Amino acid sequence: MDFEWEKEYRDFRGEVRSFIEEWRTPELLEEYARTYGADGPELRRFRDALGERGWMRMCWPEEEGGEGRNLFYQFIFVEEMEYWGMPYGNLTYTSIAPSIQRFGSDEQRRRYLPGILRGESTFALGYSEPNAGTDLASLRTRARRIGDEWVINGQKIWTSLADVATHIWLAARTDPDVPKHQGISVFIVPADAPGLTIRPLHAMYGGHTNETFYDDVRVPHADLVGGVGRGWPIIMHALNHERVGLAATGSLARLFDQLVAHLAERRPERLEDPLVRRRLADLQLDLLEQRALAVQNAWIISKGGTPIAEASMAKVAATELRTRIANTGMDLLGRYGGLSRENGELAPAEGRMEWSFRIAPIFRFGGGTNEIMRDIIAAAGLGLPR
Amino acid sequence: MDFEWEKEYRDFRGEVRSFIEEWRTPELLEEYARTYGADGPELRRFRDALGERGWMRMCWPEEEGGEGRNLFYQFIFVEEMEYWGMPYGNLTYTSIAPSIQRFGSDEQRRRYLPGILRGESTFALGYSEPNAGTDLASLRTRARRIGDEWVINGQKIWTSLADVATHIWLAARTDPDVPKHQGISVFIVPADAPGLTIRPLHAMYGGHTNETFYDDVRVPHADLVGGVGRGWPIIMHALNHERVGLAATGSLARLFDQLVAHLAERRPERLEDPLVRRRLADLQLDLLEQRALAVQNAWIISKGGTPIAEASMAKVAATELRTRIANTGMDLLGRYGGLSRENGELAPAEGRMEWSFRIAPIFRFGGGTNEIMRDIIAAAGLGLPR
Amino acid sequence: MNLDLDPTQTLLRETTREYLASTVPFDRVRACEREERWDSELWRGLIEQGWLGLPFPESIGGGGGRLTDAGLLLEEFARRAAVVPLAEALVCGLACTRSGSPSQASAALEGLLSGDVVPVPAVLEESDTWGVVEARVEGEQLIGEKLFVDYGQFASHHLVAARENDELGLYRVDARDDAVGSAPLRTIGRTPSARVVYRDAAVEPVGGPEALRDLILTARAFAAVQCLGSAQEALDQTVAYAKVREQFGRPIGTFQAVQHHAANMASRVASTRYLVYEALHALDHGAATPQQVAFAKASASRMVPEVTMLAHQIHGGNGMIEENDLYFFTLRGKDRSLAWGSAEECLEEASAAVDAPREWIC
Amino acid sequence: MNLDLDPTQTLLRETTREYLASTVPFDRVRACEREERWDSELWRGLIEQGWLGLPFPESIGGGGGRLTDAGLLLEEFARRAAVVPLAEALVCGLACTRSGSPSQASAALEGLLSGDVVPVPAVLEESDTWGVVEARVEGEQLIGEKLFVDYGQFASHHLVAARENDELGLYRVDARDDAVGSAPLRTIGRTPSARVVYRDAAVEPVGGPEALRDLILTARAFAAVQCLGSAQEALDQTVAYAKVREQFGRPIGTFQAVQHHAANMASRVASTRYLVYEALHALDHGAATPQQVAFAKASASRMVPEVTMLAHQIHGGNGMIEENDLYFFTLRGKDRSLAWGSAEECLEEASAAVDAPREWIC
Repeated sequence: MDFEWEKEYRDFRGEVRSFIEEWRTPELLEEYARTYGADGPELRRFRDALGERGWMRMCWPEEEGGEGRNLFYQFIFVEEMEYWGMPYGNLTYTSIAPSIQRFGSDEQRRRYLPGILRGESTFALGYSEPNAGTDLASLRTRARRIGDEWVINGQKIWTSLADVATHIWLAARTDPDVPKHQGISVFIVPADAPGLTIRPLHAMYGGHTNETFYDDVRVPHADLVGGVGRGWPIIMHALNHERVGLAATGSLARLFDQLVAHLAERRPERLEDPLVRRRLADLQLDLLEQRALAVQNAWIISKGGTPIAEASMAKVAATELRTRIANTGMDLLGRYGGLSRENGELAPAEGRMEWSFRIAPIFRFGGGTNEIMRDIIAAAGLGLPR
Repeated sequence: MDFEWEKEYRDFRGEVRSFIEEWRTPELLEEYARTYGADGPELRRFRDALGERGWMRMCWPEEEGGEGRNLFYQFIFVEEMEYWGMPYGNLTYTSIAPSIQRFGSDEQRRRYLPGILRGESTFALGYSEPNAGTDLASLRTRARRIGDEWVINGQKIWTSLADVATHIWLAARTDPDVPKHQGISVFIVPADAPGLTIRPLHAMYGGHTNETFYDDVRVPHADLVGGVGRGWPIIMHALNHERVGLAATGSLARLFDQLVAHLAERRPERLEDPLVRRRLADLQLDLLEQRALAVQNAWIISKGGTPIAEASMAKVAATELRTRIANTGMDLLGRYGGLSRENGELAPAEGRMEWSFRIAPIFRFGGGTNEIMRDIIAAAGLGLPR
Repeated sequence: MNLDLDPTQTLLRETTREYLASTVPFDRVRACEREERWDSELWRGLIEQGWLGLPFPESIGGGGGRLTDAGLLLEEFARRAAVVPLAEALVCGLACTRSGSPSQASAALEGLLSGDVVPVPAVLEESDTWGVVEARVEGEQLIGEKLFVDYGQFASHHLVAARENDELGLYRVDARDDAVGSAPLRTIGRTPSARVVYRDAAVEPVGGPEALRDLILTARAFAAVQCLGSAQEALDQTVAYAKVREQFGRPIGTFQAVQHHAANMASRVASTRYLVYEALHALDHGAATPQQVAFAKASASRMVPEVTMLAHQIHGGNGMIEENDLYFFTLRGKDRSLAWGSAEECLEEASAAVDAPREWIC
Repeated sequence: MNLDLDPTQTLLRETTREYLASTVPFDRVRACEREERWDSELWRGLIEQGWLGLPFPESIGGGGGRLTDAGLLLEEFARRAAVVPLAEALVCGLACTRSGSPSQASAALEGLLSGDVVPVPAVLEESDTWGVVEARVEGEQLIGEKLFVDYGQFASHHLVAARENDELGLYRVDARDDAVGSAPLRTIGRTPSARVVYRDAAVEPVGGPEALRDLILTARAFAAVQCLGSAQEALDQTVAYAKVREQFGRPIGTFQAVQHHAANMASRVASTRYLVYEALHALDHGAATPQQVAFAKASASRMVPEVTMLAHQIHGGNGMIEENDLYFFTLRGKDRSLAWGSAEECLEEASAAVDAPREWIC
């Protein structure tokens, strides 16, 4: 047992932090906040620099252009990027690229991976439907094969970033006559495909997500990923990756530190209040406990394992803690706590607490509801019967 | 809407309190604690006095020897008795007597009610079995009719006080061939019936409960209550009464007040600590919230209604709060918090916090588990589908 | 003891609910949010209905009702996410009619009922602390700055907490005066709020420190009932949703985890409901202690985010988009949970008397 | 970074577990509780196994192990509810060997390993506050009274916190001396504890304020790992029970509510496990801050009653009777959660540094 990070990890963290210090400009952050990470010249410049470092693919196998590094590097990278609120990548890197590597054809790897690495190709996830959310396997968007093409009809929801992405990573039903998990396939659909309509849905946390409508959208067979009817394991693989991301402590720690920094700077007398300090200590212990689960999760991945219960534990802890920090943080800030970013200087911590409260719910049901996560902990982790 | 207790209720509370002041002697409390409320000369004297007042039956209908008073009187009575830790009666009064009134034959009413009122007859509940706890309807203790008698065989658990009671209120299966809820009957079994064996089970909260074994125990048909196969509604009726009792705020408020009084007297510097005060305020609000549910519940009963969801809410809140007060209370008392009554003066609040922690779990699953209670709130209170 | 509504209260609740349901579609609330304005049309309707007079004595032309009745009204308005300063105007009206002579009182009420006067309180300043008041009155003129003046930019008058010769008091200011400058604040509740500067604004004294304490107490109880309304509506919408939303081939309301979330929501709401109306009732009878009101508000303030978070958990993605109505209650609820004392603040306040003899088991 | 046990650690855990399972039936624990005594027989076995030497340097005849290894040992002992002063003797042994010369250190260790010396710490007094020490040493004699001296009445020696010329220090006292009088305390954990009076008892100085601080820190970490052991065992017993106990015609572990309770228990245990061993590891490397240890203990202290209460909820009535083994862990867990700093105490302590720069995202 050893809880200390080895020198190479510490050095790497330092390296990442120096890079962040260099690139964390007000312009970049402003563009990131404004576009919700979609796109823009600052973001592109930053992603190019990131691409040059090779950090996005350092944990990929060497034969895929990576360095085959231990996944702890990825953990440290994500933790730092999230802590500093940097646009370090998105689902395209963390979820789609590994899926293409693992399940894609040689041609798909050749066609899509370089674009992803250059930041030119970005993907939106086309999974959920109005009546298939947590019960994703009941999705009804239909793909029918006609010759060498697939013709897609249906409706998706929560296709976030579809309006700015280049592609959609779409799950559709290719066979309605087999058990529902076996009839699903994954397609790569260009976001500008004829017949694809994107309608924005405004969200209570600002910005928007999208509904997407497929009306005879045509996709060549070469863009079906991993074989007909083989979509479910691909989706699960990607969702597991997402879960690891949702459980990262970086942005939670940041939120906490911003609260403390604001109090120290603007409300020092409040920070001296033993009740406030005690509330902060409660939250800090919550953070330590959550990070314990996140590191444990990363440890298993770094050994080449697939954490199931551990990933769920970290996800539940992280997402419930996010709510708690935001809610308690607002309370400690009093009525200032309710001021959003638009109030400028007056808003504590750039309105982060207020915004976090508004976005917090999504993490608790997104990426697998916390109820399903607990079911998984009970089943996979403890062996309780179904 | 009116939240104030009318004068007659306030007067009654005063009356009860004066009575308690008179009777709350160290001797009585000692005997109560030692015998766990089972029996003893002090207890008998006290119960006689209680019987004279008529408070045990004041809410019974006039034709049953009661005064037909509003059930709020009962609520106030229970609240005060529990607050002051008085042996105000037990299941025999609160649950069995009303059941005999409601479901018993004329003969049963004549035979058992006077003895109950005089405190001479006491009942233990023979419901649970090793494999029928929460799923009580699966009980397997069997009663077979032979002539004018029923012959009973089986095993019960949690027959608390069976060793000191005069009777057992027994649920047994009289017909194994009908749906399980329809094949159960209730019997009144003398505790000294031949073939009945009582074995103590020591409990982690001190004292003991019992296992009871029925080996060809014979009961006349006249002691079957409410008709053959009509046991289930009788049990449910009694359990509902029990739930109301479990949800009373009196003993919770007492526990809280004892904590505060101890701190004020022996640890005044700790009581001045803003963190301790804040913890106490949290608990006090919890108490107010729980009592809100208890009063709401009583209000419905006093109108002649049958609270279902409301009773469950009050039960869940009361039992979880009991754990919280005991646990937090111990923490606020530091290592003194872990000292049991046997340590005499050194034990804070006569070791009540420590004892409450040990007994607290039983309330959460007893009288219907809190999980079932929440199911009931969802179904009966909110109309969610099964 | 009577925990049911009186027939007149039931009628009040029903008519309010029906009126709001038919005249305030949620899209009108959305429009107010988008345009950062109040719902002046609804205010006119409210005036027409005569609801504003409800909690005032009949002797001065009021409805003879009580704060409990005002609470019922406010709860319904909160359940409709209405964008009007009903709570604010009522606490000001109560402050103005309670102090001063009967004729002054009926004049004040008349202004309110005619719709000419829309008064809101202005108490908090930069420090966000109730006791810290820097605004001062000298020679009948007010100098100072107030924050979190809800609906301040749309009000006709502000009732300002200020010091005169070191004594705290409440002063009435015409908000349309040039000496009054306001800038909007964007709060999580998305209802109007303002930062207001008073530069030698003419004032009319309304009351002393007692009047201010009284106003804060009433406003706190009203904010509590608004939290309750948000939570109740979130609960009802969630239960309705859990009954019809299907996943895995069955309504999600059949899953035990969802059932238990809903049961917990319902229990939390039921507890708070009792404590909040009990506090209003005690205020009606002059029997409320500051601690009681603090506990009621703390109950409401800590309850509402718990309930709305569970509501979101059951709604899933559908609850996050602004086409759905749930978000009103999440955001308003949290806003009102902070207003007039957060749970932290109220519990700290209540903790001062935590070892005092309790009244509630009498 | 390596969160798995080393092979030697795995071996240590397995052999300890097997040894305890085969030599300490739970009924022996019950007998100790009933007779209010310690398990001296197990202590002899422990001496024979050489486990006591584990965390001491090889240079003085120890096992060269670390506190993390001692933690594994303690966790297993906690999971078996063993009634021996293992944690107590180890913290005393560590204090005695760390101060003093190498030859004094090996002499101290020798006494421990031979079984002749069973030392326990005596720190708290009537005030139940770490900083308040009234016991004093004058002319090599100790006067004072100590409370909560765990296993005090069965120990051969006490390591007593006392003041000499106003300076805090640790002093070794022969507990069999007539000048030492002890009376048993009945604690919720049902393991022996005592109130001890020292009337001019002869002392041997062991160390100064640093040594005392060090002892408290180690004892706190050990108590945390004991909480963890109780919780882990309660969890494992509960999961096993939920798999076989049937109600409504199916294992209760198939109910979502039960599954979620169990999942919550497992998550709480996993978090604490990490923090507790991380703290032990940091202590091993001289890198532990008092705040880190306080957080680890707070985590363990607040976790264990949560976990055991859920364990009882799932066990129902069967968990309440003393024929079942669950109660050991409920009661011991709570006892250890109070020992060496409750969650309240540790969190208050940790809150002092809550705005200091954090180490843990380095």
